[in-house]
Amino acid sequence: MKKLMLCGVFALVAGQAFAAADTIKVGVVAEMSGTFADFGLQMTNGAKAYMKQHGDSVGGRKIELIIKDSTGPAPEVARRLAQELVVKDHVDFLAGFGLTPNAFAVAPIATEAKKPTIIMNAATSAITVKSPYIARVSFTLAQVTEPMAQWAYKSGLRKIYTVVADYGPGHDAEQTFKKAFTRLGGEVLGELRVPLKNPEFGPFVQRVKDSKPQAVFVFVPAGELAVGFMKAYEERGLAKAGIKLLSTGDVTDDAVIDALGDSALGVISTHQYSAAHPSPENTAFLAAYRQVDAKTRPNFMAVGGYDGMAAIYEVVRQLKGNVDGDKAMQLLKGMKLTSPRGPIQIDAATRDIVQNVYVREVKRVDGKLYNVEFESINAVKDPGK
Amino acid sequence: MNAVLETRSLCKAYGGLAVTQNLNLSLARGARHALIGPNGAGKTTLINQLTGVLRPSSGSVWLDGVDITQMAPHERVARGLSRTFQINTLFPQLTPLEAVTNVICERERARLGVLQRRFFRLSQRVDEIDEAYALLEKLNLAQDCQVETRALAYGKQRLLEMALALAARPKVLLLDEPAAGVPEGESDELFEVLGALSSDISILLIEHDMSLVFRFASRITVLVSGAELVTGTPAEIAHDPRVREVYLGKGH
Amino acid sequence: MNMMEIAVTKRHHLGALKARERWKPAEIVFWLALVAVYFVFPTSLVFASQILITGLFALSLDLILGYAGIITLGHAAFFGIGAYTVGLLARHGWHEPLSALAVAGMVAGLAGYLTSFIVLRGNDLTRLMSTLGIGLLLYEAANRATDITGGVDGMQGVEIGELFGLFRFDMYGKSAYLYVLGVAFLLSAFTRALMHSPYGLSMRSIRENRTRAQAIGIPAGARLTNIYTFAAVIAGVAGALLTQTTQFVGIDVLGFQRSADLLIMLIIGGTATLYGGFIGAAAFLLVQDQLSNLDPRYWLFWLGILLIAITLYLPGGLLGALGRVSAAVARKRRGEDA
Amino acid sequence: MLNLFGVLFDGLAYGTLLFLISVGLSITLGLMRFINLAHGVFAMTGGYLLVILMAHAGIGFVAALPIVFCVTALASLVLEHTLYRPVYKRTPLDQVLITVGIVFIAIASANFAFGPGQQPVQLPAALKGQLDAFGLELSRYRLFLMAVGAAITLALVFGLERTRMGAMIRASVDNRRTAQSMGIRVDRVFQITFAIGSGLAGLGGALGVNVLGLDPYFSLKYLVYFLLVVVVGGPGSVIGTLLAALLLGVADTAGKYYVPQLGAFVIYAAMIVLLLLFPHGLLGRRYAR
Repeated sequence: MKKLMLCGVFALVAGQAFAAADTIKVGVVAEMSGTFADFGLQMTNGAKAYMKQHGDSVGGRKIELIIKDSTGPAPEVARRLAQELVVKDHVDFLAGFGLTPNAFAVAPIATEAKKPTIIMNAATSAITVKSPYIARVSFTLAQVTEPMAQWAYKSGLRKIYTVVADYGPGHDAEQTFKKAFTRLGGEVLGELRVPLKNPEFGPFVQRVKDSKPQAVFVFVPAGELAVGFMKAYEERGLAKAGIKLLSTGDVTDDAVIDALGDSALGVISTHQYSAAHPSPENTAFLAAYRQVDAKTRPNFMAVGGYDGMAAIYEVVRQLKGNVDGDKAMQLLKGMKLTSPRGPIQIDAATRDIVQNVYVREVKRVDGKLYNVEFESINAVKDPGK
Repeated sequence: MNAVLETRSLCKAYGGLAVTQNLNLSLARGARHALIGPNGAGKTTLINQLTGVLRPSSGSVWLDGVDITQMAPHERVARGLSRTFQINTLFPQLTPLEAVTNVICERERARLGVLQRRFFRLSQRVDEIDEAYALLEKLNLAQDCQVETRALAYGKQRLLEMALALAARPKVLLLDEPAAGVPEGESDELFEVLGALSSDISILLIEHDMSLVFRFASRITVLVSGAELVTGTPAEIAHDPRVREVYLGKGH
Repeated sequence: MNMMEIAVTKRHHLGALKARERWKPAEIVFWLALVAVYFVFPTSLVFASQILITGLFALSLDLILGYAGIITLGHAAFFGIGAYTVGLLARHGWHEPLSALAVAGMVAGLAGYLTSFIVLRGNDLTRLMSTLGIGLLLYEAANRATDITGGVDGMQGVEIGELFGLFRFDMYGKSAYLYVLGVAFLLSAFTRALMHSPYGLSMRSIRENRTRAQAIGIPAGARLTNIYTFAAVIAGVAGALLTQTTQFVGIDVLGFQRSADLLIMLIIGGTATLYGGFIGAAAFLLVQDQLSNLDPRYWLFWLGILLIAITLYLPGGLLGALGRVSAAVARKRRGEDA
Repeated sequence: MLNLFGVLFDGLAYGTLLFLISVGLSITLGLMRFINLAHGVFAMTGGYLLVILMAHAGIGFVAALPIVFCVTALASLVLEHTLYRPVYKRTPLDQVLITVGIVFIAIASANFAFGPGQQPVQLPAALKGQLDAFGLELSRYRLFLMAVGAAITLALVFGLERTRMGAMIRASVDNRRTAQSMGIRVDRVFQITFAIGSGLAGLGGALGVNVLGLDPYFSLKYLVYFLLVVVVGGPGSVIGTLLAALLLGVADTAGKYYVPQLGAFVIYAAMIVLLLLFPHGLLGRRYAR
């Protein structure tokens, strides 16, 4: 066993010397297996879609993706993988990070190794503060929650109940919504926090129904919890009782909407991306994505992966191939891109993303359910900072 | 009455079923007392109450004039009450030497410092090991002292049962059918060991092998469905009509 | 037999006991190999530290499962308590690693002592579930107390000071690896001494036959509580080491997945062998890493096949198999000598 | 006062679902003393089978259920014959290792075949929405669940207590050797017991998709809930498992409705308390492992 490892190391070292010259390596740390396997799949598919569309070389340098599986919310695994990518594989960029704890754990590595790190999904506001070498192209929770409160008040709703998943991001969404909505004069009837490992939503939804609010604002992570909530929402007949359902895009996420079924029709949500977004960039993105993976429907995480690669390509182009940590960060600050979701910019001061947040309603469009955007709040900064 | 082990109106019942009925047994110092009775007379349940494995429904157990009814099994051993088991209850993967040394180290626990007990190597406990080896020699198990217990012959395992009980240097020794399963010829070796036991150990012997009982015991108590039928010398018991009746089944 | 012969035979059995306790060549090679890793794999020291930490954590489970015979699915509770203790200390200005390590061990030990009364009741199954329940309750508490523990996002602002004021835990993990190796060796040697002492012998006798152990004067209940507390201390130290070397505390330190993986690693390595934990952890994590590099999405499939193969063809785990091989070799060699 | 009935109804319905999924594990664990952590795999297989039957083969929801039961039962026989039989006599640790291996393979295969996302299941109209019964809005699907649960409990209790097969099962568990000496083919009995248990799990999994959702990680994610119900109820006792499932179902639901801020604490705390009070399970036989 020992001898095998030994010659493995020498081969690696030798190999690197040769390849370092002309390949730009992007180390992607993403959740490829475990409960959050679809996070990793979407992000890496999005990145591959960009490379399929724009070729795998820029400024004369070949771009190579090295995908590592962080197996789920496992900070020490993410940190170890990042360290190996930097020390062994000599990557020029770090990217990925579907979950916040993994991003936090890698921040010290990014700082020490001066490696530009692109966050493609993790949504807690404090991430970009953790290291001057972190830039985010996905979104922050507060950024998509505040517009929902503003729209709710504007559309005449005054009494709202909030239901959030009981964990860090859930608490942030609850407080952001409550602060924004009450500042405008609205009233939050009650706040419910639902356990993360929660197979049964019935009683919570029943409690909401019994307090008869005009609408209920919901934030739960995409996937199983969203499906569970929607089923209970429909089963308890809240729609029939006239209680509107407002949520962030996570609940009616493109990849999960089929599993929700017709119960999701009419749900109003705010998010930065919908597959039904009418723009040539989006159509091109969807076509490129289908070439990479025809089975799954791309969602906001795929766009995170796609725009992450766009930012990396732009940096490599401007630096003409020799990537240096500090120069790359200078370019990333203030960088403007036209993304499939619409115009986006990386804020020069906070290195966080500034983007349009759309208000959408779930409708059936030629046989499939989509979040159809009907209003846009432009250039929203992250209120969380 | 200098009874070293005594029960006072001991009762044990599982719901309606009375297994020990108002038993006042007393074991004199240095006695060779046998307890006999048909199967299901509650002999093993009695031993479990004496050793603390079972809590009696009422009544009390006294050792050397101290009430040990509520005491945990290991404390009773420390006070000198030791037992063997009817079915071999040994440590399969330990060797006889390790098992007996273990008992002696546990007995000397108070004398050893915490460090000696916890961190010094077992092989440094030379006195305990030698005492163990000597005891095994006495029970002619010396030549097998390094063999794993599970590999020992049944007869030898019966002797090891005895060795483990004796290693605790008991004042009172409860023998639960020591000859159980030992073929006729081989019980002499066992009898020899019993005979050689020093007189300051009081022994309560539970046994079916009447030849062993009448050769060994100086007093006999007959137990029938948990109650004491009669206690007396071997001669009295041999001629007592009630005993013959109970054993030969003509009785009530 | 005259005096001389008695002396000789008596010393013989003492020799056999001594032989069991002496440091075997395989053990020495094991620890030297770990030191060699520092020089041979300079770029993989972070991974090596994590394997060592998991091995130490598995050693603590071995004490409970291998030596005391208690099946537990919630051992991550103590690992997590150790990790969070160091994290909280660091957040409130206590940066010195060694003292924080000691505090973490004690806090975890206290938690072990308190929960041992719940855990030592009932049979194997109820014990499995009560340990699992305790683990899940702690996980929920950590998730709920977001302002203290940072909840699911993990604890931020964990700065660990230099070891002895000299060695910083940097990205390359050089000083971190030696620190972890030192602590792991000390605790392993400590446990090894414990297991070869009269106390260790009493633990083995409790596992072999608890009824008889009590009947020869061993306070089995107190002894099991004692070993459970000591195992909790080691688990707490392992958790603390992870926090100190990754300078971060994620809520997964308390997760059910960590306890479940640990149980699998120990079974793979072989229980009640002191080194089964380290071997099992190394094998499991190395194979998992290689497989996930080859196939990031479906490596679990190959790992599953490996587990089944080990169960069917390598009973007693790797060390069990190694034991049988070396015994066979020894028999063959003895066969040739006779 | 009204919502007390509502909570009770939800609790009982959720408890019934937990019972359906766990009773198979109670049988394998209690009657056969086999630690089958892969029990969730049969539930997951049942769920995915339902999805395939409904989506691709166009079979109705209710019609698909018996098919799911039979196919899962047969599939489990294959697994029992190949992987479980060699480990029956092995230590509990070996049983844990091999069953966890099976869980890992199932997760990866489901992920490969169906992708990591949630599986949509369209309920028939009759089982959707709510039914107004004496002022209470009762969900039709939960009523259906309770009906199926009651039917299966009766069938199991009747089967175990009254039929010859049930007697043979109980005999071969109480004393394997004596049962064999009486001419009962114990291996055959265990096979049938195992198949019934796994079939029920498949059925429970299929019925649970609408409430618990279905993704490749199902068998590991809900493993805790199966074990919890079986151990608290007392392995091997069908009534015990039902009692525990209903008790924990109501406790969890009431906890979520009345003291939502306690969230998941309720069900775990309830479990530990019940385990302390009944170390061998509510109705568990006092067999010491």
